[in-house]
Amino acid sequence: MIDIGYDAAHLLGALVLMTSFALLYQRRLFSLLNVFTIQALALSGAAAWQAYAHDEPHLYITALLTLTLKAIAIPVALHRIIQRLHIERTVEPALGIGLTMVAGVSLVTLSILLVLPVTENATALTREDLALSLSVVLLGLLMMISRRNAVSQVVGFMSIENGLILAAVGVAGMPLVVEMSIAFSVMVAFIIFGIFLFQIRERFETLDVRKIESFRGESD
Amino acid sequence: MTLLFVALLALFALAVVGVAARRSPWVGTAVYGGTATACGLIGLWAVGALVGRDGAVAAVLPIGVPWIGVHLRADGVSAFFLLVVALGGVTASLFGWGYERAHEQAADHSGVHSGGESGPVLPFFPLFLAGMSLVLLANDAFSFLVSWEFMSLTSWLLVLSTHRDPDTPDAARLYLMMAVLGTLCLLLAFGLLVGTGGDYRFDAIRQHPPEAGAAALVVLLMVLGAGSKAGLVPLHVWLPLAHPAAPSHVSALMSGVMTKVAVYALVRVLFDLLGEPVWWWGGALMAAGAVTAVMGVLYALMQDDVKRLLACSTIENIGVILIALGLALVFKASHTPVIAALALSAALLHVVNHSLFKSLLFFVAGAILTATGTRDLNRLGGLIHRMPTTAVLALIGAAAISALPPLNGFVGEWLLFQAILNAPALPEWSLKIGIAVVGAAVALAAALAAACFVRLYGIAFLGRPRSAEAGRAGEVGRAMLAGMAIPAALCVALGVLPTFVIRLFEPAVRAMVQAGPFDDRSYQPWIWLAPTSAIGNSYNGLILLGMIAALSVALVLAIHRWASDRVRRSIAWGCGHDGDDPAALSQYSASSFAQPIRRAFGGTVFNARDRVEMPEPGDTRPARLTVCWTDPAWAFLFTPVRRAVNWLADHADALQFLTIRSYLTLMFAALVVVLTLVAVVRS
Amino acid sequence: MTPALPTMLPTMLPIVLIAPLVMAALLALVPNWRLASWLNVGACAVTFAASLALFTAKPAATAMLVLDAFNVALIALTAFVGLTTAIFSAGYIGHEVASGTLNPLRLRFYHAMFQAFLFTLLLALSANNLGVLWVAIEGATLTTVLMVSLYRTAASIEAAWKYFILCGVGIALALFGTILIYLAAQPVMGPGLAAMTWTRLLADAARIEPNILNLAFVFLLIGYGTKVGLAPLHAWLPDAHAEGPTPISAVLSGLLLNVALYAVLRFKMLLAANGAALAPGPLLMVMGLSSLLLAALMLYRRRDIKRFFAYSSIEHMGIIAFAFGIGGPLANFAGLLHMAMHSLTKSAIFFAVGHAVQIGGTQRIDGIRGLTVSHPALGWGLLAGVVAIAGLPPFGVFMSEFLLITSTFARQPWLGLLLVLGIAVAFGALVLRVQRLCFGAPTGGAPIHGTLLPLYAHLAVVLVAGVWLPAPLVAWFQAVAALLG
Amino acid sequence: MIAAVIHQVLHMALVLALAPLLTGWVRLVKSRLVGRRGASVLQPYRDLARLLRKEVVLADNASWLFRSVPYVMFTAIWLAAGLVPVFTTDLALAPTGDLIALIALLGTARFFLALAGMDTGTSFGGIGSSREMMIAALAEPAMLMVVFSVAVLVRTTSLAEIAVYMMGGTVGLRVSLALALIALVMVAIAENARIPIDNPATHLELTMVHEAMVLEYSGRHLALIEGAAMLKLLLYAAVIACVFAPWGMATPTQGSLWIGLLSFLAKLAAAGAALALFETSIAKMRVFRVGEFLGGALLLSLLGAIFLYVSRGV
Repeated sequence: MIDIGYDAAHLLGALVLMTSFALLYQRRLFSLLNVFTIQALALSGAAAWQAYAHDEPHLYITALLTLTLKAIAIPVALHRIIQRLHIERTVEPALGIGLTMVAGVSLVTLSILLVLPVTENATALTREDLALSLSVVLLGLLMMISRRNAVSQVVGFMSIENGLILAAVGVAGMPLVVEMSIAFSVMVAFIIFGIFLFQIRERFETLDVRKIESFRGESD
Repeated sequence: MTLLFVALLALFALAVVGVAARRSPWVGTAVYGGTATACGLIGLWAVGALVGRDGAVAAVLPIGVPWIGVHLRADGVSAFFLLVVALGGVTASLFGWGYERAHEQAADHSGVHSGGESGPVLPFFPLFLAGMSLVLLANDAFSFLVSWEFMSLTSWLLVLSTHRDPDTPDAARLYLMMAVLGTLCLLLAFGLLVGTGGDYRFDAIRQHPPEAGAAALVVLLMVLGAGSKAGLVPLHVWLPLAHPAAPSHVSALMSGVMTKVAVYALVRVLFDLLGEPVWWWGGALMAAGAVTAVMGVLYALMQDDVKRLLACSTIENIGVILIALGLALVFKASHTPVIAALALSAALLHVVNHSLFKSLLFFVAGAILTATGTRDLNRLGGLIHRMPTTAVLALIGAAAISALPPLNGFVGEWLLFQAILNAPALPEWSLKIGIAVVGAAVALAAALAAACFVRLYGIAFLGRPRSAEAGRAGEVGRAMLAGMAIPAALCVALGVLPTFVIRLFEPAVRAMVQAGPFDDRSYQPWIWLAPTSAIGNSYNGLILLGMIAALSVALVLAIHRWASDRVRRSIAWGCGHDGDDPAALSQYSASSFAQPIRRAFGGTVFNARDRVEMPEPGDTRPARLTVCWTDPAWAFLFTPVRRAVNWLADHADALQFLTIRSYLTLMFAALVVVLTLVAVVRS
Repeated sequence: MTPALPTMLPTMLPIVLIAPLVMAALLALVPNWRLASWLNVGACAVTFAASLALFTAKPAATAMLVLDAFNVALIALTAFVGLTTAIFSAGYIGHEVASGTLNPLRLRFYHAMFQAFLFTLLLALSANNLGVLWVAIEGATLTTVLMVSLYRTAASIEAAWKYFILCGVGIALALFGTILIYLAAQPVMGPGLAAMTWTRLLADAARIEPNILNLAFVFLLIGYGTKVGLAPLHAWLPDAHAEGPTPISAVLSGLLLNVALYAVLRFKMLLAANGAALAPGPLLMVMGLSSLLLAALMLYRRRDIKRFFAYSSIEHMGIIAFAFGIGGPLANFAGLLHMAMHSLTKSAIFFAVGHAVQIGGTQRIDGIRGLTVSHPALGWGLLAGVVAIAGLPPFGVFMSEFLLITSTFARQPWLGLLLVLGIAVAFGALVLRVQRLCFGAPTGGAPIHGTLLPLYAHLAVVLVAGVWLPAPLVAWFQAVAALLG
Repeated sequence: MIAAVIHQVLHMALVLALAPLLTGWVRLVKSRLVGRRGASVLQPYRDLARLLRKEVVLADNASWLFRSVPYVMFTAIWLAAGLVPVFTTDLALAPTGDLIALIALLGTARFFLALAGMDTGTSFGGIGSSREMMIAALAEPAMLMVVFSVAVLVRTTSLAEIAVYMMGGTVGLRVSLALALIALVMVAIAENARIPIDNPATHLELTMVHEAMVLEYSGRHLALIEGAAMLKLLLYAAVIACVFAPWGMATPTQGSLWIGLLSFLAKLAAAGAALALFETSIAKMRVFRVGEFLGGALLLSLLGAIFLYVSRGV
């Protein structure tokens, strides 16, 4: 039972991490969204499995929220935004893909280095989960800084949130408050992102962050 | 102490009056009158404390650092410096009252409304005096530094009262910057003195003086911190800019009194708080003082602006005081307290002397400014005919600061030399020889100072007017004259009867070096200044003055009785000039007067160059002489620092204009670096 | 197994929290901006009065809320600055409406957000639960993002975008840190709320796995540190201050930074109580010093007056972080005092700057001159504010800097030198600017909108604090300083 | 005490009487050395008398300062001369001032004379004053360093005490004293406006120092200034004699006044002759080389002070 639980959780966690890597080397926006959907699905699965394995029914809610919001609603919305705003479909990486991958692997190594020696008292499952989620968070950040496109930055940001949820569900007995807040923040984040996307479109005719940044704060 | 508190509170109250009643016509009279009264009370209290010799009085107020409170204490040293502040305060109030009225009237005449022309002086003037007094009374590090910085702040605001002058903002900025740098040095010094315990009381510091290394650092920081306020070369750069920028009575206070508060800080820490001194502290102080004295007077000789010249001369005098302090420290370290007392007496006497004649001379500069509207020496001349009383008082000031007997400046110098001549009593070879060099520096500075003030007086008051304004000038009002007359009279009195003053501040000297300057003499005739140490050395200003007066009168009577007393007026012989050139261009100017000295000293020190533009023969344009020189303090210290800050600021500024992605990268990098650090440290 | 925590605080704390929350909802419905602005003031007054009542209460902590020596003064401070800012805001928006910069609909939103923002701050300060703390700070971010973009100008949108992205990431990292704390505490304290409750965590801190605490603190420091504005995480701060309405700049600098720092300090206490964890001091010191030095240099090239003072806030946050980093009773006391003094002083400066900008019609420093001549009350107020923030006596910042510098130099001379260097460099820039702002020939003659009361109220408090601190405040600060290690 | 007062009065009268004689003596020896017959040694007395009888021609814009300076200056120098023991050390004014006070009194005289030079507002007065002050700026410290060297040896700056100590013969020959003597002589030459610093006989505008300052003076004023200059020459000779060759001088307890007087006259004669010899054998230097000359004096005197410690651990 525990072995199976461990393996399944491990598997799903690893899947989330793999999709994080996959996100890093996507060159097209739509495939980026697709990979993100897979990540959300995997995460939702991990949450559901934890709920089942540890008998924590509130985690089902988390799973459901993740499924509906991140696997369905957000990708669909982003699809529509891309189409409606006629955004360039390819992603312009700021860092070479190869370099990004090397950096990603280093980050995962760092996470494992950090987590493995420190959680001697925690269960193996928690340790694994923590290492995985730490990697996902760091990779999400890497994603944000290695892309110039606003949509991919949004995806990177949400991939960080996925890492957080992965960590939260991995810890036994984490009160619901946190998940609610995550859901809340994701929702609000998305709304605000949406507002910004529209307004940025209104002002700058493009979603490319670089163009926005050419506007400097210190006008003279 | 009650009297003192009342006076201090009155000063604060007067500031409130100055703000609240700024529109009413009597406010100037009220504030300056009140300030003069309050300072008079402080002075009386100080004299009482010095004469009474009833030891130190102390008080604790429940404010300030919560677990410490504000500790106030007045011992002999505090009382002596309080007296200096009070004297300056009284005379500056008196002069300032007349000065401001004269300027208001001038503004009314010219139709420009004075309110829009300059910033407020009234609220900050009493506060400045209160700040200085509190520095002298503070008995814990916090109140000391608060008062110290408050003093800087109020004087900065006073400088800024002339903010419409084009030169003022830069001067004020530099001033405050240097003041704060100095305060930061003092903060560090007190940090070391206090240690980690957080007991900021001076009493606690006295009981646990720091060990040698920390004490050395404290000395260095104190010299930097107090030195920047006093005008130690090369930290003096603000002084010739800021002191002149303020209204003249404030300049007098800043130059004559505030620099002395910095001297007090040095005395308090080096002689009192740090415990037993080490000989090289004094050596360092003397070296710094010697450089300051000589450089200061050379700076003064290069200036064409009356007030700037006076400010530079302050640097020189501070140098002399520092030399005397250094000597006192050296002798204290070598356990010859009587000679230390002699040197310290010289220092303190010079403190009071300089405060007197420098106030007087700044008042004179203010009077000149009032009468002519200019401070440029090259636009003055012949004022002795138009401002006769001022001219007499200015002559007293110039003679006193040039250390001429029988005035007070000479007595200080004389005492200092008496102390210097005791150098052989010291065990350290480097000091014996070093003091000889320092003595030469003092002598050089004194001689150059005489040249400097011959130049000032000769150019401003003698000769023919160099501008129409100087030709139209008239004598200033009675209040201003009275403000000048008091320090002038005291200059004479102190020169003639120095023993009284030295006796008066003996408690201060005794508190610092545990001996008095006359301890070795069993009998001390009251008019003879005959300190301890050497045989037969004595000086008597009274007899000197009496002899000069008697001989002069006898001479005048004799010559007028037995020789000719006929006088004929004629034009001056000007080598072909008929003495009628209206611009008086053939006269020596301030720059030409300084030329020989500039040639002798300036070439190496200031890289001074004279450039003559001589038109072709037949060209009717006048020839022009331009003097250019660079200040080594700027060239080697301040300009590089300024450039470095600008360079760094330019490069750091790139951070303002990065892309969001770059900012995220920074954040990410910070996270990864810290995580890596944690991983490394843990394994 | 865990003793039941009382669920209600029998004090004014609920009023402190509920008043802004209710008013936020109410103000969203009030169409008249003039009425709304005074309702806003009223609500803040109620909150402030209730917060003063907290001084006398000694309630036990609940699972969600706590009131202790650390937060009671900060809550009162927050409510006070909220009140004065609301008063300032009433005059400020009058001018904005008159000049057509803002319309009533936006103002409705603005007032609601103002109260919501205050609510999140007060919640964050009084939270006893890590999750609640996090939610509150997240809420504070969201409300201020919206207010920064209030003018809908290109620059304000860009600033808000930058603010949102950077703080969004920061807040995500902070959440990760929070989860890690729970992860560390859960084996010791069992699953459930207890492992996320301050008071409980602190009591059991010694038994918590130190290695995870280290990791957690890194994420919390980087996360909340972004909101504090510590270099190199500060990039959002100057722009957000410069482009939003000035009352928001005042509360951002005066309150939000403090609250974020408060959160970091709470976690630092936890580490200090644990004992075995890595000392977080060096990290705070490095970030504090780099913030100080960087901001000091940045000050020299600023041409926008609000951005200028925003960098000054970074500088002071650096000083405060350094103070807590070096630790010890004196430095911690200095840090707490500096937090309070900076909050009051900087918001006062922003009040003055708000008026100055409206008079001059520009945020460019070059465009504002001679304020002491044209508007003496405002000019001298601004001057006093800058003098205070520059650390000159007799204002409160001097006392904290005095305590910090003296205590630092005796322990760590080199760090003391760096600290002094940073302060001196920053001071140079401040003097340069304030002299030009306040002196010389004046540029503007337009009358001042609204009252200068908030400005002078803050200055008065700072002035009094510079010479005299009330005994209870000292006792609180000393107690917290001891806990901070 | 009474004796001291009588000595003092005699002393003051004596220096006043002898000063023109010394100047006349120097001029006579100089003339003889260059092969002229020269005027009588009494010629300076006649010159002064003539000047005293003449009317004063004042510049139009001369102030009261201009008119009072001759008196002040003469008094200061006379008083200074009164402080230097010449035939006895038992002088009433001796404790009133020491060597330092003496230097300062001379400084006072110079200060006022320089001011007077600037009073009429002509360029010559300015030239003279500025050059005089430059020379003084170096000469005065050099002189004080000489004082330092001597005082460190003798442990006093009182001239009377120095003379007594030096007569005691315990000092012996010393390098520092030799250096100090050379420095003092150099200073004396500069201060008395002698060749090579200045030429007392010239009125060539560009090289004048002292004469440029007093160009506007005439009649009794000029007589006082000339007299003061003569007194000053005598004073320096007396100082050198008092410090470096005090032999023969009477003290309160021993020695004869007559011997003191005669020995003083002999010393004066020697000093005057030496000065004349020196002046005739050297050329005047450019004004701006004066700095180097006096800088040399200052360094020599400083060296003398430092050598004190090398030669004997004082």
